[in-house]
Amino acid sequence: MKNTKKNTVTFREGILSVTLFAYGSSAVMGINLRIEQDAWIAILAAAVITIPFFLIYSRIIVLFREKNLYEISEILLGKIGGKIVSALLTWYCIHLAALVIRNFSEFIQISSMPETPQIPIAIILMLTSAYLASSNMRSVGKWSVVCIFIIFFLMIFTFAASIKHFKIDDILPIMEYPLKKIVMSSILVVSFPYLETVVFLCIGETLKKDCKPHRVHLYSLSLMVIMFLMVFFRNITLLGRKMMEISYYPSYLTARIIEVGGFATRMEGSISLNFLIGGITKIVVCIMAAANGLKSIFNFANYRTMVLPSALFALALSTILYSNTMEMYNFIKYYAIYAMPFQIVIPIILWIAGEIYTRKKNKAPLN
Amino acid sequence: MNKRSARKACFLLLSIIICLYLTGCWNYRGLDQMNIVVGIAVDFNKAENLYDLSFEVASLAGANKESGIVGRIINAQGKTIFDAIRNAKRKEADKLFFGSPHVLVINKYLASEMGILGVIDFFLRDGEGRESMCVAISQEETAAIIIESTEGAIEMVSVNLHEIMREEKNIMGSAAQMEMYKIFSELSSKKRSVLLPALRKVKNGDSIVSEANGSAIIKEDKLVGFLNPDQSKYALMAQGELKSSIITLGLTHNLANDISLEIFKNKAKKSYKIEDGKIKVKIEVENHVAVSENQSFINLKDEKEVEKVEKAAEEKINKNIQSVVSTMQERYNADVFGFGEMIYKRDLKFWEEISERWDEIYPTLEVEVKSKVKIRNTALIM
Amino acid sequence: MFKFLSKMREKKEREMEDTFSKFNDPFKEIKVSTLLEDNMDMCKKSFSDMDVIKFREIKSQKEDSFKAFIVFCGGMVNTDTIGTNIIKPLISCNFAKDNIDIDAILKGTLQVVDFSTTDSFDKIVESVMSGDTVLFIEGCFKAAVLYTKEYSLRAVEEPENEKVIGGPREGFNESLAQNLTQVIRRARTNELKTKILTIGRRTKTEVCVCYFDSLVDKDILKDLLIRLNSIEIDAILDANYITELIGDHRYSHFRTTGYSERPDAIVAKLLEGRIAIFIDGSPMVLTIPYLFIENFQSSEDYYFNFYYSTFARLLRIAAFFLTIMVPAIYIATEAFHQEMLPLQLLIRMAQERQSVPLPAAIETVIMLIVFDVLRETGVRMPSNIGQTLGIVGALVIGDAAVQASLIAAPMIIVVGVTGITSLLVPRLNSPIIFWRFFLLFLSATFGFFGFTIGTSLLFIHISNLTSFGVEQICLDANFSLRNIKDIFVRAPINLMVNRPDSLTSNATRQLEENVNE
Amino acid sequence: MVIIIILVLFVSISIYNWFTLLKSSGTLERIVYFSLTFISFVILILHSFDVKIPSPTNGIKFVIESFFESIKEY
Repeated sequence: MKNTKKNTVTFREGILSVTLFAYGSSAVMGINLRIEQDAWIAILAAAVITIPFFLIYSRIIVLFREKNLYEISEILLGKIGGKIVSALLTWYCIHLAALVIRNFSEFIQISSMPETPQIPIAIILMLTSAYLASSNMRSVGKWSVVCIFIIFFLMIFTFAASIKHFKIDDILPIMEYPLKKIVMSSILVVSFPYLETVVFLCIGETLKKDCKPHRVHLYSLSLMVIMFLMVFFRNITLLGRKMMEISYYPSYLTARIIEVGGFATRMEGSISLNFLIGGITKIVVCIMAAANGLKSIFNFANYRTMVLPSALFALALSTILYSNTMEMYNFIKYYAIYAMPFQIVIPIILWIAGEIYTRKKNKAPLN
Repeated sequence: MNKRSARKACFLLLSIIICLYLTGCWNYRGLDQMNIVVGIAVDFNKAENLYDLSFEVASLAGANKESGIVGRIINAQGKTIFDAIRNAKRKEADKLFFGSPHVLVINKYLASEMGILGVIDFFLRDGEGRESMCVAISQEETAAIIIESTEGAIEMVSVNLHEIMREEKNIMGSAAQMEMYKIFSELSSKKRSVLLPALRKVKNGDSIVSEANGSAIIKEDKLVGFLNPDQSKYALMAQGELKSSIITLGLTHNLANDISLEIFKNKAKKSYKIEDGKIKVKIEVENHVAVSENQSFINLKDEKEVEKVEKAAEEKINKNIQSVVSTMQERYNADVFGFGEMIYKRDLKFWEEISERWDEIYPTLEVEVKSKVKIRNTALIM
Repeated sequence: MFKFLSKMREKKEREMEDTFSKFNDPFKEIKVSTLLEDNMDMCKKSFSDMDVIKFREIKSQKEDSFKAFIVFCGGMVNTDTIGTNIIKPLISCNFAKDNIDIDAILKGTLQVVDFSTTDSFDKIVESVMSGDTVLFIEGCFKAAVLYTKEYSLRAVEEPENEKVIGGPREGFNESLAQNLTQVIRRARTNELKTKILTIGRRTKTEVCVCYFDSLVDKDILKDLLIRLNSIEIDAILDANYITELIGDHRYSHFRTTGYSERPDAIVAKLLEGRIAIFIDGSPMVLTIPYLFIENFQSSEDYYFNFYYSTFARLLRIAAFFLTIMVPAIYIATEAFHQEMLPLQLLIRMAQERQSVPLPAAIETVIMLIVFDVLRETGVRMPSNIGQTLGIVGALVIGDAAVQASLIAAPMIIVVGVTGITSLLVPRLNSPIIFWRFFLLFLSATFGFFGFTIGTSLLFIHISNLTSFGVEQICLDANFSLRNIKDIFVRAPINLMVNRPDSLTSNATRQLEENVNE
Repeated sequence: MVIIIILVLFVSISIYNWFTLLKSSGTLERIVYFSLTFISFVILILHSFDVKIPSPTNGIKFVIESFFESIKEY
């Protein structure tokens, strides 16, 4: 009876779900930045770039407790401005969900089921996510706890298989690629998994009141960095840099060649579930955020009725996004720029406006 | 709310799945509808410009539970590798299944003229294929002959060969087993050459079987030559990749060698320095060994005598590695030890300067070999 | 859910007023008359065509004007009591017709342990039907209800379904009073509250809500009472009727109430702050709220050494997952991911499959159904035929089918493992059957991808489950030792200081003081 | 085949969701719900008939390329 009514997650669940969200599709797409052994620099640099933005996100949460980005923008930018911003953000959430659905259906088709068309795969992926999204946030919290344990287990398991082959030579020479290219790559990392967590702001009222949001963000950022570095080192050690470079799904390929004690080989079928649960989390959060957006644009009482239509729309969108896999990969660089307004511009505007708004509000009673 | 949506989602999924199930399953393939490929041999028919592939598949029909499973060969020709694989289906009711092939044997002419990367591309690309299969070069006229089983065989040849190559590294070290994905990664890194196992047919008792016979040198994806088992052992030792092996010494001027040393641990370190514009490479090899055979009546209780044995072993190793290295440099110009890669990793700028001329520089490198042998014990008796 | 509850409450209040007036036939309005003749006629009319009902007229030996008669239901009463304690004193009494005081008679003359008076025929009918004797006296406008219940009952014996090796052997039987006795005997304190409700329009079944006043969560208790009171049904014949009527998720295959036939188990649950519901006529006692982990707990866990109990509990948890996943995993590897099998195994399985006519997925479905048929038959059959069944199962299906190449041998292993493990968790029977086939279908269409999706759905479903507002899975990221003490492991008893805190208002066991010393 | 699956999906959604929706929600909610569902349905059906539908990806690419010329080379 006690904590069930509250649609909130605890501090640690918050960290884990944010991490899982970011880990989601990057795990399967791989931290594949076309800069071979220098990728780890990009991962770390990206984390440093991300920190101020994460602090801004946390500040927004602190300023407007229990409100989501849509409500905040309506407070700050007025009714019409707020609705426009909400519509943009909703579009971004749905688009992101569609991108992830497409990534995964593409991955599953290539990796294990070449003859199965993508639509049925996408449909059951979408339905599962819609089911979780229409449950409450606490179920998402539990889901992340369990999933992160599975992911960690598999990661450590595969990492352990690589650690005895690891040589420091593998990441030499440092900075082979020009600085410009490395910076570009880190911008990709910033926009691709890290800053996508802006979607969490769109759900709102998820974190328990006593948690400090900046700690949630920073903890999960460090977890993400650790996981991405582990993935990177594992892949480069086991696959070799060239093989890692040319594969669409390096982690999957790594799973294929791991052998344990000579009898357990080719476990990729079971290890790809690791990618899948990350992907589901990401789709779920996006759909929830999109449904929340629709709710605040049209002033509905409950976001749950909007879950299924947004999921369906994301599904439909995912089928027409790309005409082939290569296009999907090439889109990543465009995505970095495309996502900037949603990940950076809107939050910064809202933050500044929010600071001014709260100052004014605090002053008002004194006069 | 949850209740209702839960029910809904379940019903929904169930109905869709049942629908799918009734209308057919795309990727469902029964185990009974497949030929399990365990080995592949690739030849090239120059006259007709076709790839000539032989597959060893597990022959299930004749086998019963008591006897072992033998392989049978399926031959197919095609304009590309994949074409040949699909052509094989014309003769067989069941599709070929490439989930667990163990070896890929490549014809030596094909390897020396057309290169091996083209051949392995299909197997790396295919979702079903196995990146970790062993690649070997046939020393016989065709590759197909290697995986052909002889009269009275009780096991599949390819599985056997895979075991032989796998164990070779741990027991004799005369052939360098290498997985497909590693070959790809190594060959595409800086001007590197690799060693692959070489296979031939020999007489063994009444039958003719395949055996590992040293290594094939692949330079920039083309075969340039072979090393005999002894040479490849020292080549591996210089790379520090030997798991175990034997060094024999002849100390007392007998006709035969009289001491066997069993290697337990092999470490190698490469370094380079530039002196007067010349690159000097140093290979330091360290071996931990045990005396496992002593026909020479040398008193191994005496530490001085032991030191003598160590010295002799060190000299032998130095000499042999030196000779392998110079063969590589002068005869084949193949950088199997990864000197170029070492320079690239340590000093990127320098490498960029010299990488264009690496093929000229490599044969002129001064290589110094320094080995160290430590006798750990003398087994059970003195 | 708030909405749901408040709706329920409103509905209930509205209906409490007019419920009884609506359906309780003609007797409701009729009161006991002072004339014995009228009462007798009324009784005869009420119990017309009911030959088990006995009437006995009584005349006093000493006072002619004293007339009375008793009504009781043959077979449900103790005839000795009626004879010696009711009829005999009445015959020998000397009250006059005009100064009759029914209370004095009840208190002074009759020798029964419990009595009450009533003037409504409605009540009288109910009393007679439940084994009491009703006494009418000439000149009285009230009838006396005398306690004479006695009916034959099953003896207290060890429950068949929850046999244990260690621990008490007593089990509940079908009498509410006796069941309560067994519980009260184990918890001799006035903190143990028992509230009796009557549910069922026709059966008028007594349902007793039992809890520890100091431990129970008052919100849950209130919620339960509201739900019980809003039950509208003809008959309550077993505990499962109540389960299905008050559960949180009526259409889920998972339970939302616990049950046990063992008084010791019920007392243990009560002591954790749970509420027990006794239903007259059912040996099953329900407990709420129900946590998911209770599916894997057994009362025996607490009667054995904790190392062994922990092992057994982990085994049960593993068995649950095995029994729903093994067929699915088998199909996924067999039909989609053959490369996962080591070569030797792959070849052996392919060999087995060569001569088998059906696709593996359909074969699995058939075999699983066959297994369930065998199991169901075994349950319904007299125990001496059970052995024959075993032979049929093992020989015909196991051996002959494989010999005839109708079924592949690995399938027998898969079905065997699936079947045996399902027996380890009897409380999860219905979800197991549903999810097993669900996962199987998904795996047969999408391989491991489908399997993962199915498993995710299972997990989401379980994490959505609640029981009386309490989450069935309390999976916090804040895993503390305190929370897992009685979940995945069974901690030593001296360490189990706390009750599960989502259930109770008083989370500390009394034991703590002893531990601290 | 795919068309059948899509039809089944939408039919079952309509059976299990629309009726409850019709009973218990406002007009606007219904309009949004049905329009989104309908758009998705049309897109999916057209896609499975191999009708080329303009993808938002191309628009995004076009806009970004006209702002940042150099991205093509990266």
